[in-house]
Amino acid sequence: MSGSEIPLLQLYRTMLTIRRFEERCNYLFMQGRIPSTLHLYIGQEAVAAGVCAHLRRDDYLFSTHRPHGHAIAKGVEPRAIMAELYGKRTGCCKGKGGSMHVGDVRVGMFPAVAIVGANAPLAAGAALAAKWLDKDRVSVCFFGEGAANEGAVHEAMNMAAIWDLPVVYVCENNLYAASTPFSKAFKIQNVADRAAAYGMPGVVVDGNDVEAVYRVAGEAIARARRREGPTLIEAKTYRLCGHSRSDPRTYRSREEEEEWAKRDPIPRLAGRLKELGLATDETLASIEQEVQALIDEAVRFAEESPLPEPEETLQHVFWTEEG
Amino acid sequence: MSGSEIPLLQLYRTMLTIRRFEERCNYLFMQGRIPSTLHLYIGQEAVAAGVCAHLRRDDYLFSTHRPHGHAIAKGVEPRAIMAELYGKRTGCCKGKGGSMHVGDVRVGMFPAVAIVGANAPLAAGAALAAKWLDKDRVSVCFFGEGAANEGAVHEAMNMAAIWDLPVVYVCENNLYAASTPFSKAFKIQNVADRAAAYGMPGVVVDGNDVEAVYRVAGEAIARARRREGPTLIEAKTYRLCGHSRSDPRTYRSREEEEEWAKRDPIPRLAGRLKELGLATDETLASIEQEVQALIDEAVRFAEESPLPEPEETLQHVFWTEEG
Amino acid sequence: MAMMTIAEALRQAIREEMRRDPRVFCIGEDIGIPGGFGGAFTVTLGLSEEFGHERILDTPISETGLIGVAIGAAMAGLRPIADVQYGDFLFCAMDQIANQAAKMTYMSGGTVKVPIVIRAPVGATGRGAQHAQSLEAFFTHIPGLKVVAPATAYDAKGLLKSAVRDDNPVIIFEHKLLYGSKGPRAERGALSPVGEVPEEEYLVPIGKGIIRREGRDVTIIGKLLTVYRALEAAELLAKEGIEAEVIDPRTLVPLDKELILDSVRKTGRLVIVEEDNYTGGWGADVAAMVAAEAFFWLDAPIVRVSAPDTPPPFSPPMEQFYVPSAERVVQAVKSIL
Amino acid sequence: MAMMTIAEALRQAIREEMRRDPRVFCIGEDIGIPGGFGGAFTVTLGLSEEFGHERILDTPISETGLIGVAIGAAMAGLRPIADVQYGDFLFCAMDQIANQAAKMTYMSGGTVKVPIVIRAPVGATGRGAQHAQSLEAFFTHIPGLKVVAPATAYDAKGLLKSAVRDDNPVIIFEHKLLYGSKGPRAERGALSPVGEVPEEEYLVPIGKGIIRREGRDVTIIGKLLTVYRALEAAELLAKEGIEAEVIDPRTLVPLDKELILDSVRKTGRLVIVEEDNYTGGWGADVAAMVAAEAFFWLDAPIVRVSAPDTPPPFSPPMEQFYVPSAERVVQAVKSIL
Ligand SMILES: Cc1ncc(C[n+]2csc(CCOP(=O)(O)OP(=O)(O)O)c2C)c(N)n1
Ligand SMILES: Cc1ncc(C[n+]2csc(CCOP(=O)(O)OP(=O)(O)O)c2C)c(N)n1
Ligand SMILES: [Mg+2]
Ligand SMILES: [Mg+2]
Repeated sequence: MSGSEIPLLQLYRTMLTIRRFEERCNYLFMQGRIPSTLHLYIGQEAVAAGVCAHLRRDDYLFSTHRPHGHAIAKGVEPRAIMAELYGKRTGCCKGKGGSMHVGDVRVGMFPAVAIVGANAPLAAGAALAAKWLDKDRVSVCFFGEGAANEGAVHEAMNMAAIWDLPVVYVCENNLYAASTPFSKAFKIQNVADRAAAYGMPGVVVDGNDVEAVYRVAGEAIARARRREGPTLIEAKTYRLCGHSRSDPRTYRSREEEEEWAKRDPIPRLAGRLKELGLATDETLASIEQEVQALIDEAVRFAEESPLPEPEETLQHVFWTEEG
Repeated sequence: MSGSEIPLLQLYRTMLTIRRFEERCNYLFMQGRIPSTLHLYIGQEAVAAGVCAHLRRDDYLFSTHRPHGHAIAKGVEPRAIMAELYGKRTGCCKGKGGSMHVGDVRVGMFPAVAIVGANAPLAAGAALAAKWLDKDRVSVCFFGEGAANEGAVHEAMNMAAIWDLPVVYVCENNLYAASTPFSKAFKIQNVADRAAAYGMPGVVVDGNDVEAVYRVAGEAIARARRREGPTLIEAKTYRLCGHSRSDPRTYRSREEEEEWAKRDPIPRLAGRLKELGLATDETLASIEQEVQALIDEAVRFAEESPLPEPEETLQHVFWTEEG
Repeated sequence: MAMMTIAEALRQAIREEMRRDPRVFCIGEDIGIPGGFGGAFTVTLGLSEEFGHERILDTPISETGLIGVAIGAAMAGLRPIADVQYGDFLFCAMDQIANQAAKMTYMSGGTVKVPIVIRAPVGATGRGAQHAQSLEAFFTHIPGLKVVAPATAYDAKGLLKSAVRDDNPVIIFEHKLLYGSKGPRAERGALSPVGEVPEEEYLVPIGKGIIRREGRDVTIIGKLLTVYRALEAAELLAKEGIEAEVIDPRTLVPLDKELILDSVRKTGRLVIVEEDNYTGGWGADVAAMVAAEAFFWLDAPIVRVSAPDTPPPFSPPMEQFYVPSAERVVQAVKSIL
Repeated sequence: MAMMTIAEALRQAIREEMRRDPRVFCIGEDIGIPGGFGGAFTVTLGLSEEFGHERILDTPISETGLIGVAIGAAMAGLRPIADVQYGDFLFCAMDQIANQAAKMTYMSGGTVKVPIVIRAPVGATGRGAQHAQSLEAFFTHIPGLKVVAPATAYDAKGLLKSAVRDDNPVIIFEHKLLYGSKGPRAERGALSPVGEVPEEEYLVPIGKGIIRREGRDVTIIGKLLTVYRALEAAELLAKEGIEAEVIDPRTLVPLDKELILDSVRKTGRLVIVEEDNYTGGWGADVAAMVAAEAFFWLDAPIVRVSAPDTPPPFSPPMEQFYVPSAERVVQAVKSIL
C-alpha cells in the first residue's frame, strides 16, 4: 500500500476533529461546564483514526475510560458525545453513562468500559457473534498498555486465538498507566510480544504515524474479515495531556514531553499531506474551520439540551422494547 | 549434575509413598470410607518429588485441587493428610479443609487452593515476604496446564517477573484439564513459552523423568535463592488415573493411556536405580514394605481418630492465638 | 407427563431452546467434550452430538473470559447460556457479571441488551469451602440482574426457558443435591426430586413464586434445597397440629413480594430458611421487606434459619451442622408460636 | 489536638504503623510513583519518600494479582495494606478476597493467619456506573472478613491502625466525598469533615459503634457519607421538635448490635440510611436483625433510605436523586411517627 492509496485527508480530518474536540472538552471542563472527570486522547489520534478508517458502521468497537477519540473515529456524532459529557438527556447514553462510557450501538460502538481490560473478553464475544452471524464483520478492542496486565486480557486473547475469532486487539502503549511508567509494570519491551503466548500474530507500530497504523490495522482487520484469526497490534504513542482532569504530570519529565510533542501526529500528517501534494495550507485551514464549526455545533447542542429529570434514574435498569 | 549426585533413592521413596498413598485413597474411597471426592496424583509423582527434594522445611509451597502428592513430598505427615481426607479432627486442617485444601503450615505448605490458578498470586506474595524477611527462602507454586489460562496466573507471573520474586512456578502439563485436552485450550505447544511474555525464563522438562525434573527444579530454585528471580517450569506428564472420583476417562483413548503407562515414572526410576547399581530388587522390596507400613499406619490413625463435633464448625472463622 | 430429574429437565430446556432459536448456545468448561462429563453435573451431556461443538462451546479454564465472551456475544446478538462448574467460581468472573453484564443496558441508556443466562450450581456437598457456597445474596443485590432458583424439575425447565428468552442477564442457581444426576456423577446425600414435566412446551414466568403447601399458622419460605427442608418441617409440625404454609419464591429477582406478604398477612408469622450464611443473606432482605411492608400484621419476630457465619466446612458432621435441617426449622417455628 | 482531613488521618495512621512495625507495607496502583498521585485520593502521598519503593509498592494494573500478592505476603508474615483505586474494582479481585483471604484461616483449621488490610473508596462522585458503587453489603456477607467504615478523621485513623494490627483480613471502606483531599484532586460536592485528631497515639477498637447525636423519638443509622445526611436530617427534625438519635456503627463486621438495639429499645423507631442499593443492602441485614431481636420494642415499621435499585447514573441530577439526601431521611422519619 503506497501513501497515495491511504485516505490521508480523511484521516487528517478525523484526527483533527478528535484533537479539537478534546481541547474543547478540556476548556469546558476548566470552565466548570462539564462535570466529573475526563480522560483526553490528545496525542494518540493517529491510532483511533488509522484503525477505525478500516471499519464499517456495523463492525464492533470496544473502548476504554479514554474513549472520545475512538468514538469520533467510529462515527459517533460529536454532539451526542458532547451532550453525554454534559450529562444531558440527548447524550449518546442519555446521560446515564458519562465520559467513560461513551458509545452508540447504532454505529457499532458499545458503551466504553471503564474497568480497564474488561472489554477484552467482551470484544472476543462480539467477534464470536460476528463469526456466526455475519460473513465478514469484525470486532476491534482498544486498551492501554496498563490494561494489558489485567487477567481478563490474558483470558480473552487466549480464547480469541484458539477459536480464530475475528477480533483485533489494539494496545495503545502511551508509556504510562496513570502515573505508572511502562518500565515499572513490564519487564519486557513490547506488549505485542505477548501475542506469541497465545499463538496469534503480534505487531508493533509507530502509533504517531497514521500511515503506518493504517497499514498495519488494515492487514489485521482484513485478516479478521477473511476469518483467519485475531491479531494484537501495539501502537507506541504518548498522551500529550494529563491522565485525567487537572493532572500536573509531575511523574514525567518536561524533556520527555517535548520530545514526544515533536512527534505529534497531527503536524506530522499535515507536513506529509503537503509533501505529497495532497493539501495546501488553504486546504488545511478550511478543514480546521469545518472542524471548529462541528465542535461549536456540538457544544451548542450540548449546552442547549435538557438535563434528565431526576426520576429518569429509574429507567433502563432492564431492557425494554421501548428503550 | 550427574546421576549419582541426585538422591535417587530418596526420590524413589517419596514417589512410591505418593503412589501407594493415592492407590490406598482410591481404594478407601471406593469402599465408602473416604467421603466427598478425590483428585489423585498417580502418574505425576516425579514432579512433586523432583521439585520438593530441593525445598527446605521453611520454604513455601502452594498447591491445587490435586495436592496429596505435593503435601507428601513437602513433608506433611501422611497420617495427617489421611485423617483430613476422612474429615477427622486430627487431620492437617482439623477436618475443616478436606482433600482439596490439604496443607500444613508447620512444614511450609499452605492449605491447597481449589480455585485453579488462584494460588499463583499467593505464591508471589509469599515470595515477596521471603525476599524481605529471609536470606534465601523460596516459594514454589504448582498448577495444572488448565489453570495456566486463568487471569490470576498472568497477573502473578508478571508481578513475579518485574519484582524478581523468589518464586518458582511449576506447571504440571498432564495434557488434560478435567476432560479438556491441551490442544483445545491452547494454540501454542508449550506453556513454558509464556514465560517470555513476562521476561522470565521458561523451561520444558519431561515430568516423568525425575532426574530431569530434579535438575531443572534445582537450577530454578537455586536461582530464586540467589535472588535472581522467578522461573516457569513446565513438566510434561500424564495422570495415570481419572480426574476425580469415578471418572471413566472416556474422553481419552486407551492407546494413549497405555503409551503413557509405559513412561510411568516409578518403574522407570526403579530401572534406573538398578542400572546405576543404587538398588537391588531387595532394596526396592524393602522400600515397598516401609512405605506400605507407613500408609497402613496413616489409615489406622485416620480410622481411629475422632470426628469433629458439629459445633466445631463455628471455630476458626477468625484467627486467635489459641488456634 | 414425563418424570424427570432437574438435570434432565434443564437439559431438555436447553435442547428445546437451541432447536427453537439458532442464536442460543452453551459456553463453559468441560460441557461438550466427547466422552466427557457434560458439565460438572451432566446437564449438557449429549448436547454436543446434536448441536456440534460450535454451539456447545468448550472453553479453557477462564471464568472471566468465558463469562465475558458470553456477555459480548449477547451484546452482539447471540443468546448464550454460560455455565460455571461450581457457583463459587462466579467470584472469578465477578467484574464481568456485576460491572459489565448488569450495567451495560443502563450505561447505554437502554440501547444495548444483554440476553445472557448464567448457570451456577450451589450448595454444600462434601467438597469444602471453595466448592460449596450458596451465593444468591451476592447477585440479588446487583441491580440489572434477574435471579432464579428452581427447586423442581418442572420449574427448572420452565424457568430456564424463560431465562433464555429474557432480554436481560439472568442467573439461574441450581442446587447440587437436587440435580438427581444418576450414575457415577450422582452426589451422596442427594434428594431425588424426580418430578412431572409436561410433554408439551411451557414456560414458568420469571417473577412468580408458588405456595408449596397451604397453612394458616406460620409462613415458611425456603428456596432450592431448603424448600424440601421446609416441607419436611411442615410435615413434622402438622403432626403436632401446626399448619405451616410453605412458599417457594422460585424467582429471587424480581421477587413475588405479594405472594409472601399475603401469606404473612394471613399467618402473622414468618420463618425464612436458606443455606446461605446468616449475615446479609437473601433472607435478611426478605425479612426487612416484610418488616417494612407487613409490620402491623406480624405477631412475632421474623426468624431466619440459615448456615452460620462460617465458610462451608469439609467434614461431614460439620457440614451437616452447617446446612439447615428440618429439625432446626421446626424449632424456629416453635420459638415464635 | 490537630485538625485534619480523613485523607490526612489515614496517611498518618499508615505512617505510624509503618514506623512501628517493619512488616507493614502498602501495595497498590499509582500509590508511590515520584511526582504521582499518592493513590487515587492522595492518601499515600509522600510516603514513598520516607519508606522507599519497597514498602510503598506500586503495582501493575492487576487487582487480582495485587490483592493476591498481599494475601500471600500476609500468610507469610508481612502485614500489607492493599489499595484499590475505586471500590468497584474489588470485583476484579473478588475471588482472592472471598475465596482465599476470607477462608484461609478456616480451611487451615486455624493455623494460618491473613493479616491484610484492604482499602476501598466508595460512593458516587460523578463518574458513572463503574466508579461509584457502595459495596459494603457484598463484604459484610463474607464470613472471615472484618469490615470497617469510618466517617470522621478520628475514626479513620484509629480504625485503620486497629485494622493493621488485627490478625484477620479487614476491609476499610472510605467515602470519596469525605476524604477532604485538597487541591486539584479534591472532589466536587465533597464535605470537609476536618476533624480533631489527638497528638498522642490511640486506636479505635474494631466492633464499637458510636452515638453521634442523642435523641428519644427515633433512631437513625447512617454510615460513611450518610452519617452526615442523618445528622443534617436530625437538625431539620429538631426544628420541628423531633429528637432523633443518630448512630454511626463505624464497624460493620463485627457489628455493635447492642448499641443499635439499646437505641431502638429506647426510641421504638428505626430509619437506616445508606448509599448502597436497596435490595440486599447492608441496611436490610440491620433491619432484619432488629426485627428479630427487638421486635417487641418496635412501634413502627423499619424504614430504609438508600440508593434505588439501579446502577449509579452519571448525570448530576440523576446522581443527586440516587444518593440519599437529608430531605429523604426527614420524610422517612415522618412517615413512621
Ligand atoms: C480494573 C481497573 N483498575 C484500575 C483502574 C483505574 N485506572 C483508570 S485509567 C488507569 C490507567 C490505565 O492505563 P492504560 O491502560 O495504559 O491506559 P491509558 O490511561 O494510558 O490510556 C487506571 C489505573 C480502572 N479504571 N480499572
Ligand atoms: C477457577 C476454577 N475453575 C474451574 C474449576 C473446576 N476444575 C477443577 S480441576 C479442573 C481441571 C484443572 O486442570 P489442570 O489445571 O490442568 O489440573 P489437573 O486437574 O490436570 O491436575 C477444573 C476445571 C476450579 N476448581 N477452579
Ligand atoms: Mg497507558
Ligand atoms: Mg491438567
